[in-house]
Amino acid sequence: MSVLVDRDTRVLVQGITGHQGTVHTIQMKQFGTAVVAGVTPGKGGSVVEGVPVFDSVRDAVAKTGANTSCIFVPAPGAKDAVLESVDAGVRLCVVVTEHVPFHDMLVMYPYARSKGTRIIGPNCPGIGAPGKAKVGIIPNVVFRPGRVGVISRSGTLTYEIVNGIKEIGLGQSTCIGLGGDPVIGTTFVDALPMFESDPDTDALVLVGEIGGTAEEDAAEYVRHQFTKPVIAYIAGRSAPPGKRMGHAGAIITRGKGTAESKVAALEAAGARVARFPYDIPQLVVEAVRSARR
Amino acid sequence: MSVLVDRDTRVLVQGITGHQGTVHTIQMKQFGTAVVAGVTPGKGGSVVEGVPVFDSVRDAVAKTGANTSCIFVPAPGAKDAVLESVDAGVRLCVVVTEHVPFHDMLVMYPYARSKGTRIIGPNCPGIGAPGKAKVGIIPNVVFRPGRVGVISRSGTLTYEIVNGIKEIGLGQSTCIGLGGDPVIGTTFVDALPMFESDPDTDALVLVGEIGGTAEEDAAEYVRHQFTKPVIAYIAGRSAPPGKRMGHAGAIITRGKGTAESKVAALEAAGARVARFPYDIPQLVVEAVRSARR
Amino acid sequence: MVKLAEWQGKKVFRSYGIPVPRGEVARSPAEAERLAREGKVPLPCVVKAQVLSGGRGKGGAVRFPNTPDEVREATADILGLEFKGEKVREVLLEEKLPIVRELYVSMTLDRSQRLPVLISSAQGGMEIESVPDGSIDRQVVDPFPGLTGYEKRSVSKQFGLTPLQARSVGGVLDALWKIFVQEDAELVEVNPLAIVGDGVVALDAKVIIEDDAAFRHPEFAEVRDDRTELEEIAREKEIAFVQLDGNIGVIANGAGLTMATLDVLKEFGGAPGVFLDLGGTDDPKKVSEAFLLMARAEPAAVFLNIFGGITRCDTVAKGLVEAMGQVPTSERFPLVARIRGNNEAEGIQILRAAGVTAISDLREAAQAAVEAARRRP
Amino acid sequence: MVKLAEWQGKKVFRSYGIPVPRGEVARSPAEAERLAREGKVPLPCVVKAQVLSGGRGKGGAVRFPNTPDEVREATADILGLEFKGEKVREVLLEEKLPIVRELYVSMTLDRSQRLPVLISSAQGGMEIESVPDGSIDRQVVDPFPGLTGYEKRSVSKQFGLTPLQARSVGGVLDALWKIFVQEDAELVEVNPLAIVGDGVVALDAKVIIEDDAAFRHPEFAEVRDDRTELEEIAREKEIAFVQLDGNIGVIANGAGLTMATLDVLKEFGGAPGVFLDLGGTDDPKKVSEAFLLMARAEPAAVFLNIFGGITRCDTVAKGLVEAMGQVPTSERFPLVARIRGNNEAEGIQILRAAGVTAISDLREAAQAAVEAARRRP
Repeated sequence: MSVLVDRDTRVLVQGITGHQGTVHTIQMKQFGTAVVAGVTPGKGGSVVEGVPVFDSVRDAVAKTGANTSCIFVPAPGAKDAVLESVDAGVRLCVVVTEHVPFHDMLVMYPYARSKGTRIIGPNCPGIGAPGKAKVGIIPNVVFRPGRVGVISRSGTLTYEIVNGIKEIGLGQSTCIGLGGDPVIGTTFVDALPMFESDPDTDALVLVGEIGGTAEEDAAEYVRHQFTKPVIAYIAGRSAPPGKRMGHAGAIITRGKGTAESKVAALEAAGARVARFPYDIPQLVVEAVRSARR
Repeated sequence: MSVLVDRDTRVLVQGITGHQGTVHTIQMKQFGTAVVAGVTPGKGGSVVEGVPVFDSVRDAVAKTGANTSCIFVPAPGAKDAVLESVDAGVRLCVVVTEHVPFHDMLVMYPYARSKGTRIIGPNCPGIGAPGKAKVGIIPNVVFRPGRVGVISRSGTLTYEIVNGIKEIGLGQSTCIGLGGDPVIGTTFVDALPMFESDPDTDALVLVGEIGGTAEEDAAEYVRHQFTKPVIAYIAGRSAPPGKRMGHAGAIITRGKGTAESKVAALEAAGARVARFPYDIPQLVVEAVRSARR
Repeated sequence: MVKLAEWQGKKVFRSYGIPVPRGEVARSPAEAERLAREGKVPLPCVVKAQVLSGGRGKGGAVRFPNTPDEVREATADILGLEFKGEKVREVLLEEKLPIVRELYVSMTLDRSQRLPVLISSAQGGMEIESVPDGSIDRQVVDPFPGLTGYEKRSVSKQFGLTPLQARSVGGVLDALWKIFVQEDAELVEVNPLAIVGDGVVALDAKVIIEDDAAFRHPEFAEVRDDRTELEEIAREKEIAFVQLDGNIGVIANGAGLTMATLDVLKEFGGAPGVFLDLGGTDDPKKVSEAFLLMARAEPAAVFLNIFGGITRCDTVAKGLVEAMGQVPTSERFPLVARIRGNNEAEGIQILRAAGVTAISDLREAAQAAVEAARRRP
Repeated sequence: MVKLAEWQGKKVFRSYGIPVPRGEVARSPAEAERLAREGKVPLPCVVKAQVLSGGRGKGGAVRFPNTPDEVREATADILGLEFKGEKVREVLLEEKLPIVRELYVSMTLDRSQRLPVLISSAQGGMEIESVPDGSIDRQVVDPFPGLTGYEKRSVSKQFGLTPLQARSVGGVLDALWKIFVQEDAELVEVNPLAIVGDGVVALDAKVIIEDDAAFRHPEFAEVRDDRTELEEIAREKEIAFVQLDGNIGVIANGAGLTMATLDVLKEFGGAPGVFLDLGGTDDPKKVSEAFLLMARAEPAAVFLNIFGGITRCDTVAKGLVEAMGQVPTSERFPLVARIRGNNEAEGIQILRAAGVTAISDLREAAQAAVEAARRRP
């Protein structure tokens, strides 16, 4: 087992004929993912890297049984791409696209939820479960099969941390990059129960950032309902209030969303909180060890 | 047991200070219904027929534990009244109001559904379960406790038929007038499973009309999933195509929605179809008798 | 049903950005000729009767004049026509466009799915009822996200359009959706939607606003001139007025009961004529008003079938007897009344005392009404 | 962040039907005087600096002149001011209204609920951050039905309004909701919303359009004059540019990695200055562009921290070395580079050969960068 993706995952790539779409289709296939279809309106009938391209998601689903979409469509079309997948019965949409207006998410998130489709992202690196499937853009080299779960609001920092877990000799069950935008389809609180019930996950690494209260909400969940060891890291301790730190999600406003508040909440919930990203692997090793006792 | 309402039903009346609201509050109370609150914005603090009036549904629910709303608010405000009840956690909204634009229903119906609230109506007489509770405007005199369920798209015709069941010496478990508008919150197909699983219902009377395909859909359900005897009547056999027969729902268009099609579908599904309303009671008696054998 | 005339529908289309031909409305042959002469409408042009019923093409109500004189003549001819009882009072003069192909698109309500539906067909120009089902595409539209890009692309693919044409059709579909929602439409239909060069143009416009939402659209209040006087009075009193072919007037409360009443009358050989549906109410005032309205429709006999919910039958009966007194003796007609509910016996007594045939049993009452109508000339 | 000036926000308000005071913008004392003299703005009036930062009231940027001469003087005084580095280039002249009470309303995003939120307070006129939490009402608004009547009634009740005032506030709230959705706003704030007689008037307007949605609003493209030249270049190249107080330039890819890098630098006593976040990309071209942009910011030292996903490290290293060659020797600065990913060893070799301190370990790399900055004057 794993979280959200498994050997039955059949991926369709929306925007497969674009540069990013093509590059990551190759990477996903190299990972061992069943990429069964691509969609680019007007390019139906062509083939990209051995993957048949369709004009519509409905066609792609009907012909290939795709059940998961990886979306590289440029921001102005991302909402429509998600709606199309939702209406075609796709159960999981990983939106890699950056700069999707949050107003579009305010429409597609509740719509997808009402139809039973989960959105990961937007502006996210996606999901990887070593030995099973990868949907998104996390570099293949950072993975190694194992029993540590990772959920993160960051992109490259996730790669760094997942890589660190590999380098210390452990491996990952499932890694999810949730995306750093103000409105995301899946939050820590949404993802935690899946790891709690995943028999292949022994410990969870939670990578947060300043801004919002997603980490505090996660801490609340961890305190009451999560039984596995949690190792956390919060980026942005040195960020000044009121500055947007790179993307819209990471900002401290109205005294809320500080690293101190998040660290305190997570520690109070029993998580091991790393001061720096390079401290995480060792904390994971310790957590796994003490959990086994 | 009964369908949708029972002894735990706590009714709030939206628009209680209007003429209809007040008249039917009295009637519902005389039926034995627990009418616990009224809502009319700006009239909070007053009392109508012993029922406390609140400015908002949220207040009414918080103070009285109301879980069901009966809506008499004039058509322009009906949508807002339903949304207010849905957001306040009310589980069942009976919309008596006539002339609610169907475009408003296109908003409130999916919204209510997504929040787990059931709408009956609009333009409907509501629900009555003798000995338990009545939410709506079906005259009290037509009821008598018993084991026949009734679902109907009509108003006064329902009273006529329910009354006929009483006059032949039987009684009703629950009667629901679904309303005759083009878009209604609960259709035959939505209501049938509740009667199927209701241990207090032995037989079901289904009163349909020309227009739409709700009766054909019901027949399909009855054929495959409904095990109790069904007695049906379809009004409008003599109505010409293309004419709106009184309200927007009853119209035969594009060759669809004819009485013949509905009668044929119901007969094929094993229902006893009455040619005239006055034939129904005798068919019910026969159905109950042969089911007991 | 607030049904807009073609030129009114096109005005709505224009305000939502749907391309329509250049055009002007004329109410006399002279006016039409002047519009053509002054170049307000380029020649050759199209002259079309502005009536709400369909079938204009076959009825000679669409003409293609080439000169101002021909415009005058065509207008004169058309203004004399009548369609299903509706006199032509206006014509629409429009530029004639080089049409490549005619398509069909509309937005309406799918009742059983409880969702709006976008209907499209590559076979435009004829009534959609005549188009084979296999050539019609139906896509339900979820009101929350609204019409999506992929739904529009599906229509363009069905039509086999160039990218520029697809863009133009996409704009029309967006506008259809907006009109449907913002104008509370029951139906917004473009038939034909013509391909003209790289774009599309709406050659006809059918917009029906939902009656129940008319209060939100006072700008369309004037758009109802196909109603008769009695229909107009009925509408004001919120009584549903329906004209059938027979001679027995029916007054009942509730659409279901009304229809059941018609069914029973027919069973006994009667022919229902005008019927009035009071809705769910048994308000004695409304019953009396309906009675007086019915008197003006000159029925051979009237069958009144009211199931009382709130009001007592004797109250309704008294009101009815009072109303009867207001009808001149010469215009009186036989009345069979069936009023069920509280105090039924008292009600029957009052009616019978006033000379009304009052019967509780629906079968018997219907037979009596049919008999009464038969006895009249 | 597309932050509209007050007068621009009020223009938006006006177009959505929110009442605002009569007013005119002036860019010189003479223009202001003329507007007052010609009666375009009735006297006595209000003159307000048009700057994007708050705190104008305390800074003398709001004045209440009574005569055209006073208007000229007030404008001259205000146009000389500077707020947080932003020069005042425009003033807004407005009629002075008889204010009964000042309220607060705004619409923004509640991130944790993933819903819009309507914020209201009867204590308007001061910054909402200073209002006690108990005096602030928050109602989330579901985007599907949109703002409802009962939510508006709740605000009117909180404010204690007359029916006429409630109607006026209801109109303002409807407009707030429409602006929020249709203009893709992050924040629409009216503070104060003044009660004037039977209605309300928006005395100030704060409208912030979401950057990611700016492509849908070309009309606001000009509204960005608070950006420096470097910020503008960064924006065009889609690089996030943030100015902090320190002297170590940071280039990284991804917000999380960038922030982690700053945290580590601080831990070792460094002071991060300008930082550039390339987003999730490791595109060598973008790395080089960021490097050249950073060179223009004159940092004491630069720490480059790129985690490679797709591109090989040697490709990124080569591009970087090439870009270094384009910086004049006099403007060079010490560079510490950490490039992780495929072909890491080759990348490090290329960088070291070019005289760059290349280190894989984040701790060591950060220490080296701090050390390098410390050695510079």
